[in-house]
Amino acid sequence: MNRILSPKISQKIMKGVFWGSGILTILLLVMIIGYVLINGLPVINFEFLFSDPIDSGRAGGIFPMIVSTIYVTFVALVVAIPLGIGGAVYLAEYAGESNIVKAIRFGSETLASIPSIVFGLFGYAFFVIYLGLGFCVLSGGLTLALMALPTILRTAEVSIESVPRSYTEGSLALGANKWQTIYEVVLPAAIPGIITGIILGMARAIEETAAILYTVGASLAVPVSIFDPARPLPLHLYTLATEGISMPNAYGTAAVLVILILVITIVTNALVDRYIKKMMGR
Amino acid sequence: APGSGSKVTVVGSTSVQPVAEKLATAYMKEHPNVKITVQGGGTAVGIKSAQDGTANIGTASKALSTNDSQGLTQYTLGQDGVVAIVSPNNNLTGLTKDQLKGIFSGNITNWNQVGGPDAKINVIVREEGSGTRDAFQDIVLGKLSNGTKVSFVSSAIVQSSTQAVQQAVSQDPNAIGFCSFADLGNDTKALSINGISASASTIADGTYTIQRPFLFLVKGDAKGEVKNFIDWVMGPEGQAILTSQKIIKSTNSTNSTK
Amino acid sequence: MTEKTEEKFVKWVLFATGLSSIAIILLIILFIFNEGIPAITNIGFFNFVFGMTWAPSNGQYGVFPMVIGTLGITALALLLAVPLSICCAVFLSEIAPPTMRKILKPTIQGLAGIPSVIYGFFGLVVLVPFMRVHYGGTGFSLLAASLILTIMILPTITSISEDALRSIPMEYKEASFALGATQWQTIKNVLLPAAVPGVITAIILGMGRAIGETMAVIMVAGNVVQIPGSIFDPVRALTSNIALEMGYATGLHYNALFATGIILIGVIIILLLIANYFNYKKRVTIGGGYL
Amino acid sequence: MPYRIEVKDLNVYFGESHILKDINININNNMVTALIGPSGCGKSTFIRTLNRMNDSISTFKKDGSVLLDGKDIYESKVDVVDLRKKVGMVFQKPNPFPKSIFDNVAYGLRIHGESDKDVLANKVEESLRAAALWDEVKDKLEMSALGLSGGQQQRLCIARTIAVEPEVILMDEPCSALDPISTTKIEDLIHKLKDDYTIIIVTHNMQQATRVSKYTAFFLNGEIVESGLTDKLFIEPEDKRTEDYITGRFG
Amino acid sequence: MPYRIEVKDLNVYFGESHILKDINININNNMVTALIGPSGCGKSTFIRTLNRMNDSISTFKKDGSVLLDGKDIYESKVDVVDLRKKVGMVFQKPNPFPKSIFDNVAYGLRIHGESDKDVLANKVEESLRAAALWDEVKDKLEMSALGLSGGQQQRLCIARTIAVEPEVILMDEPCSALDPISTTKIEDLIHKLKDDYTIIIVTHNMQQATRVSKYTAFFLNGEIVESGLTDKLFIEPEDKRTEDYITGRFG
Ligand SMILES: Nc1ncnc2c1ncn2[C@@H]1O[C@H](COP(=O)(O)OP(=O)(O)OP(=O)(O)O)[C@@H](O)[C@H]1O
Ligand SMILES: Nc1ncnc2c1ncn2[C@@H]1O[C@H](COP(=O)(O)OP(=O)(O)OP(=O)(O)O)[C@@H](O)[C@H]1O
Ligand SMILES: [Mg+2]
Ligand SMILES: [Mg+2]
Ligand SMILES: O=P([O-])([O-])[O-]
Repeated sequence: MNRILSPKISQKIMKGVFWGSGILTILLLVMIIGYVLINGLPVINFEFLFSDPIDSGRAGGIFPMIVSTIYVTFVALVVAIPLGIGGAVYLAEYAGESNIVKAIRFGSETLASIPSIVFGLFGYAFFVIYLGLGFCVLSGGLTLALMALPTILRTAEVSIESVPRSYTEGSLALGANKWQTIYEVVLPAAIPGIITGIILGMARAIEETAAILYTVGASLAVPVSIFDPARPLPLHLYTLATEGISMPNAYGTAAVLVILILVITIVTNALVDRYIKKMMGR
Repeated sequence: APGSGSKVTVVGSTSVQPVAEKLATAYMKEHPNVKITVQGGGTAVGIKSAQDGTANIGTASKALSTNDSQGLTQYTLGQDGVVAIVSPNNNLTGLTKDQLKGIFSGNITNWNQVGGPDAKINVIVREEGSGTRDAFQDIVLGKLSNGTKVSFVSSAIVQSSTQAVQQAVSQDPNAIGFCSFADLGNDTKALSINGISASASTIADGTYTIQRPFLFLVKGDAKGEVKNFIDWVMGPEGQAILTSQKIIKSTNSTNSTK
Repeated sequence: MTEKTEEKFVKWVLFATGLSSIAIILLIILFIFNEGIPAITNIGFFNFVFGMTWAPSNGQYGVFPMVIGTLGITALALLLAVPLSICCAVFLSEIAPPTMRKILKPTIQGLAGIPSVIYGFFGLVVLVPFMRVHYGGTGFSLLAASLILTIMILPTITSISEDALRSIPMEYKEASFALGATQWQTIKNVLLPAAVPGVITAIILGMGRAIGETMAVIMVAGNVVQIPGSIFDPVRALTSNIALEMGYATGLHYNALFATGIILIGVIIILLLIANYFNYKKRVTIGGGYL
Repeated sequence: MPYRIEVKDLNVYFGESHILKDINININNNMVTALIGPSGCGKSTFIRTLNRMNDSISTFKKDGSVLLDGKDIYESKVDVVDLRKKVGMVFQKPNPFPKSIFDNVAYGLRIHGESDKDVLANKVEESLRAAALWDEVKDKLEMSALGLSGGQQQRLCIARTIAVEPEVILMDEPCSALDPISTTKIEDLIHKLKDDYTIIIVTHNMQQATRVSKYTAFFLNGEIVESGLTDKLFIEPEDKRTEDYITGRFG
Repeated sequence: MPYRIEVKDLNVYFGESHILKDINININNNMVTALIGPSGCGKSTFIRTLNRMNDSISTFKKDGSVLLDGKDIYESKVDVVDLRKKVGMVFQKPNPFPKSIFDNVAYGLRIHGESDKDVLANKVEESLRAAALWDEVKDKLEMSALGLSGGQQQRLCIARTIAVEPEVILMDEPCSALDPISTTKIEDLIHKLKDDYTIIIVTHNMQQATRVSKYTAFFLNGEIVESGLTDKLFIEPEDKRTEDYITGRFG
């Protein structure tokens, strides 16, 4: 019995390592979020949130951008969630380990690594020009959907695969067909992981600039129809910051975006936690 | 959609975008039945959109090559100066054009060669294709005797926007960069060139030579509401806005970068 | 609709959704190749891929330094982010007090939603000056880009790994504890092996994010086209090259940027093949038996 | 009277291992058949073959045929879902869904189209009563089933299965985690059910086999050594190995 | 002789539910104690309290004390890992790791520092033999443990537990999925182990309790109704409810 470290010592060390990485992550979080909020919060007030920008955003508010962000993200998720979860269910439950599965998986992984700028150009060439949709919420939303898709698909696939077999068998033995089993037992049990995928995919869509630069237009007006151009928050922020229009308002815009995202993730996670507690009896 | 009487789309250069938006807002206030949407994308997108008709008006922040301008009518909104900038902590106030050329082409690498402290010069430039960069390269670096352009020093840091260049320069006392006069902020210091500082008057009369045009591009001839808008922009109201944005009407027609 | 046709219908719909990601990637590749191949034939494949100079205004198009730049930035970012993220995932799922976890997890996920531009500015304003003061040079560097990417991919790897860890049946954990295993032994010998498929997916998605990130890298990497001598030298990534110049490029230059995209996709595919090789080797089937 | 289930020359393999060898057995309608045999001899594998539960195991291969009401259940045109609706199953390891107790029992009813609340509530109560679980859980029907004790989970799975009224019920050691009282209740249930259903039960308890079953089959190393009327098999077994096993003189 | 385990005024709650009520029991060294009682009465909860296995359930609360060798195992300075190394446990639902059969048994040895291949191989064989599983699996030690039959999994978990030689062994229905032969072998094992170990076994089988245990405690609705020498408890129980239960006249 010779080992370099006793289990107790390695437990202590590793516990330290885990706490260390947890704390390091917290520091990073505090640094980044703090950086955005400290610079951005002073700008935020009722008027900033609910009025139109004046003078390209040097003054006034960001109301049209908030609407645009919600609108574009909504379009992206409406497309990406069904495609992602549907694809994941197919991969995990229907397809076995065939070549088509490997191809789909590989395709989605490649898709996940395509630079956002290429999505932007593709969106421009395909949605804007080829399909003739023009610069609009729909073109931007569809482009973002493509970006969010692989994250949702692969994450959902993993969580569906890790649902214990005994649940599936229990359902099948009651005469449930495959789809009922998936819908009633497998998906509910996989929900926490699927939600993580959706949140990550949504976050990707909500923060993306390059992909919408060439697709959504950059109109300062509030978009009404999905064929109207729009200017989501990150694009506005990008223009404000990189063209030197107004750094304070750029930070304010960023802070609004960060708060928006944090509220969504915190609420969603709380719901998921409650759900797990209820289902798993833990 | 393009062509419909009361809707106008303007697409292209991100440098022109802010001022175009301002123009559009003011115009729509006077003409409530007209809707003008202004979008970014870049000068190349502006040229393409104008050529293929995706947009009524394309915008560009540099003089077009004859190839690019095929079939397009160009309207010059005005001139934008390009200024060399350093950190406020840098004691230098001006350089000669030759010194500037030496620094950006890589022949001068230490501040003590131009009267500063003994420190390496960190050169920061814009990306290939940027209107600002083109203008600066053409005018400051010039061409070799065989006609090819003189290149920037290869170790130069590349930043992709006016603001990023200013940020980078403002924090590094040994850095030097350049940016649009219209967008010059308070964190950096513009250098005089050959003793002349950039200002509305020196740009307008051409004594400050580093400048480039902002363009509206229309396929064929402007018609209907597009024409109305451009006429308005070129008229007194439009020009007043342009001037307020430091886009300067040239009083001397020989200084174009063309 | 009878139940049986419903089943078939569902299966086909799901199949179609699965195919959509292949269709999309093929469309994108087609589009990039369509625009990019002319440049490669014009410039010559060898000159393009192994050329050392990128000077479009002089008609020189060589991307090799950028291939190295992309690989360097991505590798270093993964090297930093993977251990940190996995440790953080373990921390969240096994060690952190529940209330801490409840706050930390959504916040980390939220980190994924902060715009790249903000990361870029953060890097430009905080990180680059810090590096300049401490390590000399301009501060714009491969290391700066990798550090920013590390923070950017942390949420992806951490959240997906954490879910993989938490979905492991409680029974395995109990069995290990009951044998007198310490928490770390249980994590190392039972939980992590069972979570391997999820963790690898997390890493692959994180790698995708790192390799595809554009805006933030542009702002901190310096974008000098050169093979870096050290991690403190500035570099240009393939993605940055496309984004930097696309707004203005026309003609051959425009096509050459798409050709850069082709090279990037080639690099991605090679990296994914390597990653998947490990993935299939390591794939552990949990829930294999019945009863 | 035709047999309800006829198994002919059934061989089952998991990958390389030959698990069931030349199984031939006929199962009567409205009767209880018990399967006995040492651990690992293939009883679970056998009953899982009767509702095609093994299909989902990738290494599973079989030859021979299994007829239900004269039709081969492994024919390609057979609808597995219909088959499993007819042939219900209680698994050896209790496997409640991560849902509430109520939803576990209502699950099968709902997927078969029942949505009326009162009907569901009645049926759930009835099934839980039959499985001798009602009194213990009637106040916490909304609790997660995963918080139940081992035996409670087992009874819940029984309730879940009988709720959908299959025609054939396969039970893989339904009483293994149960105390004598609950066991008696389940045995009573089996007695009641046998008039209308065909029941196959795996058990390690010889007494239980004699109490509940009319027919018994004795499995050993993947073969059926002997099968026949329970009374006869336990009193005067034909095969030496059967005798050794039931008298505990085995191995 | 001092008691090995002393449980004093133990009350256990899961959230709002009061699961164990005022439990007082002393457990002797080198002896087998059986716990009996109807399903859901709290037996599993009780033995899981003895190695602090319930700690990981977030709603778990307890008061009262559990002393092992005179020291309260719930005191803050107690090292839970050491405790569990001393107090081993076989769970009610077999829970092998998703690893090979060999690795399952070797797991505990490895984490306690054994890395010598021969020692591991010997110890694994010895433990599998003791759990009466060796003959069935000796040719497929590298197979996933999840491919074993229910009873085989249960024996594997027993082998896994005894391999690390804990001083106290808690067994939650170790024979529930086993046939009589395997059961006899496990009981023989228990007989052998009891000279060196303290064993607590939950069983639903009264015969088993009388066969293996010296002491028995009867649980009902979270309380210990009666405890004492097995022979006495089964022959002349003091409490009416005990008598009803063991004679099957219950409920
Ligand atoms: N995690 C939990 N949350 C809530 N209630 C629980 C939990 N675990 C067990 N219970 C309840 O505690 C009671 C006792 O459960 P326990 O598992 O101790 O019973 P048992 O005596 O082992 O029964 P069995 O013989 O069926 O295994 C049961 O009524 C059960 O529903
Ligand atoms: N998925 C599988 N892959 C490989 N072998 C398997 C698999 N499932 C079962 N086996 C093997 O098949 C044999 C029969 O298993 P089965 O589960 O049918 O036994 P059983 O009679 O039900 O035993 P028990 O009474 O212990 O539950 C066993 O030796 C087991 O190891
Ligand atoms: Mg079995
Ligand atoms: Mg129990
Ligand atoms: O075209 P610019 O962004 O460089 O002005």
